[in-house]
Amino acid sequence: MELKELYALMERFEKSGLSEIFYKKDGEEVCLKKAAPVTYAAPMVAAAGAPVAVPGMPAASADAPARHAADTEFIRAPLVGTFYRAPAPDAPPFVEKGDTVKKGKPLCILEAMKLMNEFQAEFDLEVVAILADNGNMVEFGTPLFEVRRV
Amino acid sequence: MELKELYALMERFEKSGLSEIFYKKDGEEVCLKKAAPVTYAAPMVAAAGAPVAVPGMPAASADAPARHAADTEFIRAPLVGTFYRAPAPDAPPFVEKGDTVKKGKPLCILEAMKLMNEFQAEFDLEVVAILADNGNMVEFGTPLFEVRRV
Amino acid sequence: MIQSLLIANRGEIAVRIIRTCREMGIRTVVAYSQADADSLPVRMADGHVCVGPAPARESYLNVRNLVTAAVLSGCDAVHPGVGFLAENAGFARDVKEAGLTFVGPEPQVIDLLGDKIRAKKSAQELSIPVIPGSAGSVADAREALKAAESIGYPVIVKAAAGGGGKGMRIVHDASELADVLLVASHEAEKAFSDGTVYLEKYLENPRHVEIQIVGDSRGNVVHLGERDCTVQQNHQKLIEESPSPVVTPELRARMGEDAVRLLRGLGYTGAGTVEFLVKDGAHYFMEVNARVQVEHPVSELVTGVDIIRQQILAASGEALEIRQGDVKVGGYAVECRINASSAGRVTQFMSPGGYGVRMDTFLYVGYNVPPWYDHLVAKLIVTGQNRAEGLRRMQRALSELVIEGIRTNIESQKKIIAHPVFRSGNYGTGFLGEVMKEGGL
Amino acid sequence: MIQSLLIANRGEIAVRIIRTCREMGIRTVVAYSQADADSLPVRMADGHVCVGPAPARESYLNVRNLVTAAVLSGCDAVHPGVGFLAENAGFARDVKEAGLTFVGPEPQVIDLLGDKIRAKKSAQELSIPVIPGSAGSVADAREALKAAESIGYPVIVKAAAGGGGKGMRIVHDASELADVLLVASHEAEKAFSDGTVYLEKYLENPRHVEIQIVGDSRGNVVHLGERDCTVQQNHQKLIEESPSPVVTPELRARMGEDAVRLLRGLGYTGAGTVEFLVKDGAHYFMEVNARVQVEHPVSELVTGVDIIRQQILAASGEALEIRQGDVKVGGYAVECRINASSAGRVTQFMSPGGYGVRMDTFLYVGYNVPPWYDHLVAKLIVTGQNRAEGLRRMQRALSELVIEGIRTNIESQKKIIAHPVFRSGNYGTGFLGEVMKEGGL
Repeated sequence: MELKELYALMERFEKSGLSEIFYKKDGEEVCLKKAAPVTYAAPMVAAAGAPVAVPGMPAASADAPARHAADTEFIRAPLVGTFYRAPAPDAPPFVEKGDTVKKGKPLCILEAMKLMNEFQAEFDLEVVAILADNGNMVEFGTPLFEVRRV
Repeated sequence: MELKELYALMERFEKSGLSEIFYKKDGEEVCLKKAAPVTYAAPMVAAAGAPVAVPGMPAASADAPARHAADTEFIRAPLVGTFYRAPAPDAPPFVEKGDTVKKGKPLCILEAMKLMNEFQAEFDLEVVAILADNGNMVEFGTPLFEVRRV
Repeated sequence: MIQSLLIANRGEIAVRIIRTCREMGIRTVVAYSQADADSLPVRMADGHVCVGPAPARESYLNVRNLVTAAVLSGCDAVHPGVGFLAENAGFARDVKEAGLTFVGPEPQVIDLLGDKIRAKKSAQELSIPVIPGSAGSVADAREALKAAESIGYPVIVKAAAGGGGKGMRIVHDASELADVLLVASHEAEKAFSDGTVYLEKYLENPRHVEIQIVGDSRGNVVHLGERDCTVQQNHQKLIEESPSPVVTPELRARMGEDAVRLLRGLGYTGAGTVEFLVKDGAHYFMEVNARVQVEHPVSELVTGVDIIRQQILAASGEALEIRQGDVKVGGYAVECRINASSAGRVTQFMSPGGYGVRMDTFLYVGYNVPPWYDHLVAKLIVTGQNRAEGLRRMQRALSELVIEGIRTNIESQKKIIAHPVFRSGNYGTGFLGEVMKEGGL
Repeated sequence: MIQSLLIANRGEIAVRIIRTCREMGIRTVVAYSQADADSLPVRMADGHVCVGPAPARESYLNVRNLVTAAVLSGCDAVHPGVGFLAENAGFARDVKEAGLTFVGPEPQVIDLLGDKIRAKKSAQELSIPVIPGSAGSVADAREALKAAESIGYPVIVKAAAGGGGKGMRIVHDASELADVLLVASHEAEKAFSDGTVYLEKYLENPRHVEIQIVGDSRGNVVHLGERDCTVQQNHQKLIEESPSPVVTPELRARMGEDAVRLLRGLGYTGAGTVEFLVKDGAHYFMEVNARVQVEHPVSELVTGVDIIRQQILAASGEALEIRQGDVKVGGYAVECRINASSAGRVTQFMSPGGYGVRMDTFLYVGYNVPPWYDHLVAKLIVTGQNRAEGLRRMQRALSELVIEGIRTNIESQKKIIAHPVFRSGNYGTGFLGEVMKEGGL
C-alpha cells in the first residue's frame, strides 16, 4: 500500500462510524483504531441560549488560531488582563508584524488590577503575526503573537 | 482485496447491524470493528440487588447458546410457555438427540394457558441438540432445538 | 399484598413502576418485545420475559403470551401501565381468570367507561354537568339532524368507543352533517371496529382540565386536584400543569366532588382520571381514563402522593394511605413531554438536574430508540412556589436537556414555555394550532 | 440587583450556582483552569474565562486572575462557591476593592470566624454552650497541662486556624500531652502557616449536627433547621440528613436560636452554617462555616427554600424572601456524596430519576474527570415523608446510579444506607470507623 493510499484510508476511516480496522495483504499490515472521542460543546452552548454580548468578553479561546506553522510558535498570555501593544495610548506599538525583536526587548503590556505588566521577548524572534487586539481582554493561555525564532 | 473493494466492504459494514467482520483469504486478512454497542446489563443487574429466585424464571435468553454451527439452525419458541418433550409425563419423548425427524412429525409441546400446543417439524431434520429443559419455561424466541436439514 | 409484579408495558412508564416497586420491596418482571431487549426497564427489573417480536400486536398486545409470562415467572399481579392493554377489559378478565391480580379497576368498570355514551349517561344520572348532546348514539342522518337542531350548531360527532380524536368531526351547519356522519362512523369502525357515533355541542376553544382520582376496594375515593392539559397538538397533550391557571378553589371543589361521586358510584379502584372541558367558569364531563396517565407526576409533585404506590396498595386490597382531608395541593408543577420524531441510537444525553427538577425517562447514551412504539422518550417535570417560578425553572431545565442522535421536540417546547400567550395563562385548546399557523413553532 | 456573576469555582457547585442564576435572569461567567475546558459548567455558563493552568494555586486560587477576569468580563459580582477561596477574607477584600460584590459575608466576619478561638469566644459571650476547653490558645506544655487538668482527660488538641481535621489530636493522659502538642502545632503550622493550638474536652462518639443559616444586610437572620452529618470518614462527611434522628423539636429550637443569635450578632449576610456537637441531648458550639456548604440541598428539600437564591439576594442588598415564621421543616431529605477514587473518562453515566429524587452533578458521558481537584463528582439527594421512606428511596436511587470509567464509592454508600446501625439512627461520628474496622465496607 502506498502512503497516499494509507492517508486515503485514514481519512475514510475517520469519517466512518468504525472504531477499528485491521488490514493485511502480502506481508503488509495496517491497523487503525479510534479512541472513544465524544466532545459535545455545541449543544450546551446552544442550550445556554444566546449569551449576552458584553464589551470585553474574551473572544480569545474561541477565535484564537488552533495551530501555528511548523517553524513558528505562539507566545501566550501568562495571566488574565488587557492587552496593549504600546506603552501609552499615543505611543507607537512595541512591535509590528514582520519586525525582528531581540531577546529582552518589550513585546506588549498586559494590564491586570491597575498594574501594567510589560512582557519581553525571551529569545531573538521575528513577529509572524499579532493575534490579540489592542485594548481587548485576554485569557490565560490566549495566543498573543505567532513568532519565529531567529 | 483491492482498496476500493475494502471501501465497499466498509460502507456495507457500517450500514449493517454487525459489530465486527473478520475476513481471511490466501494470506489476506481484513478485520473491521464498531465501537462496543454499549451493553451495561451487569451494573444494572447488580444494582437491582439479588433478584428473588423463582421456580420457572426463564433461564432461557441468558443461557441459550448464542450461535449454532454453520450447517445447522435453531428451532425457536414461537410463544411463551412451558416446554414438554413428551405428550404425557409417563410417555417417551417425541424426539431424542440424533433422531432424524420427518416433516410434520411432532417435536415438542408448549403449554400456555392450559392449552397444549404441539409443534411439528416443518422440514425433514436431524436433531443435533435439545436446548430447552423438559418442564421449564421458555420465552418467545428461546432456542428449543438445534437441527440440521436432511 | 402483591409480592411479584409483571409489567406488561415498556419505556418510561415501565421504569416508573419499577421504581415504586423497588421502594415497596415488590419483585418486578418486565415483559418485553425483541425490539426492547436492551431497554432500560429490562435492565432495571429483577426479571424479564420476551413475549414477542417488535410489532406491538404480537408482543405488548399479545394477551396469551403476557398472561403466560406472568404465571410462569411466578408473578401474582400484572400492571398494564399506560396504553397498550391498559384499558382492555378482556385482558383484565384473562389476568384475573389466571388467578392473578390486575392493577386497575374491575373489568366491567373498564367496559362501562370505555363506552363514552354509557359513561356520559352515568355522569348525567349523578347530575354531573355534561356537554349538551344527543341522547345516546345517533343511528342515522335523520336522528342526527333532529339532535343537532335541539343542541344548536356547531356540533361535534364523536365515536362511542372513541379516543385520541379518532372518529371526531366538527359540523358547522346542517348541510354538512349527513356526509360528516358517514365519514366519522367509518373512521370509528376502522379504528375501534365499532362505528357507533353520537353528537355533542362543540365548545369553541375550551380548557382541558382533568381530576386525578385514587380509590381503594374499601370505598375510599380521593381526588388529588386537577391537571390542566390545554396545550395540545391534534388532541395530543404536550404540557400539563397543576394547579390550572383558570380553576378557582370553588371550581376545584365542585369538579373534585363530581369526579369522586362518579367513580365512587362505580366502585372504582386504583388510579383514574376524570376529564372535563372548562368554558366560562363552567365544567362539563368529557370522559374517564380508567388507568394511570402519562402526566400523573404533576399531581404527585403538588400533593406529595406517590400515585403508583396508592394504585398498587389498592390493587392489593389495602386501604389508601390518604383521605381527602389529608390532601393539600401545594405550590405548582408542570410537565413537558419530550417526544422523538426519529428513531436511532442516542449518542449523547444530558439530563437536567438540581433544585425542583424531576426527570422520568428510559434514555441512556448508546440506547437505540426503536421505531415501533410511542414517541414519548422523556417527561421533564419541575416544581415551583407558583406558576411564574415554575415556568422559569422549566425554561432553565429545558436549556440543560441535551439529547443527540434522535430528533426531539425540545426546541418547540422551549418556544411554547416562552410564548407570551402561554405565559398569560389565558388560552384554550386551540392555542397551539394558532401558534403553529403563525409559524410560531 | 446583581446582573452578571463570575463563578470562581468548578464542578457541581458551579453548575448549582448557574442553575439558580439562570432562573433569576443573572448572566454567569465561569472562571476555569485549563484542565476544566470541557467541563459542564464551562458549557452551561453564558461566558467563561480561563484563569490558569490545572494546579489550583495557579488558577482557582489565583486571586489576581480571578478578580481581573471578573472585571474585564463585565461582571458586577463574584461567587466563590465552596472550598478554594470561599473563606478567604483577602480574596473577599480584593473583590470589593475592585468595585465588585462578593457573594458572602463581610471580610472581617470571615476573618473572625476563621479563627476558631475567637469564634468560640464570640459564642461564649452570647452564652451559647461551647465544649469545655482552654481559655484561648495554649502557649506551651505547662499551660496545656494546667488547662487539661481543669478540663479532665481525654482532651483534643485543635488548630486555631483549623479545619478538615488537620492539627487535631486526641490526648488520653498527661504523659502524652507535651509531645502531641508539638506534633499538632507543627502540623497546623504546615497546613495553615499558623501553629496556634488550643485544648478542648474530647467528646466520645458525639453527633455532628449543624444549623443552616441565611441572613441579609437588613438584619434578617433565619435558620432552616438542622442537618445531621454524623456519618463521616476521617472528618469527611459522606451522608447528610434532615431532620436529625436525635434532634427533638425543643433541641432544634434551642440550637436554631443560638445559631441565629450568634450570626445576627456578627451582622452575618448570606448563607452560613453553625456546626455543633450533640451528646446526651446537649449541644456544644464547634465552629461556623462562613459559606454555603456542599450539603445545602438537604435543607432546601425539607424547607422549600432555594438557599443559593437567598444568598444572591442578600449579596445584592435585597431582603430575604422568608422570615423565621415562614420556615416549616417538612418531611425528610438525605444526601449521599458520590466521590471518585480515580480520574479518567466517563464511559457510561445513568442518573437516577423519578419521584423524590434530585441529582446535582457535572458528569456526562465522555467527560474526562481530571485528577487535580476534589473527589466529589455527584450529590444524590432524595426526599421522603419520613426517614424510613427516604432511606428506601435512597437505596432505590443508588441502585439506579451507573458511573463507568472511573471508580466511585457507590457500592460503599449502598452498604452504609443498608447498615442496621445506620438504619437505627443510633450512632456517633465513630460509627463509620467502627464499620470499616469490622471490614463491613
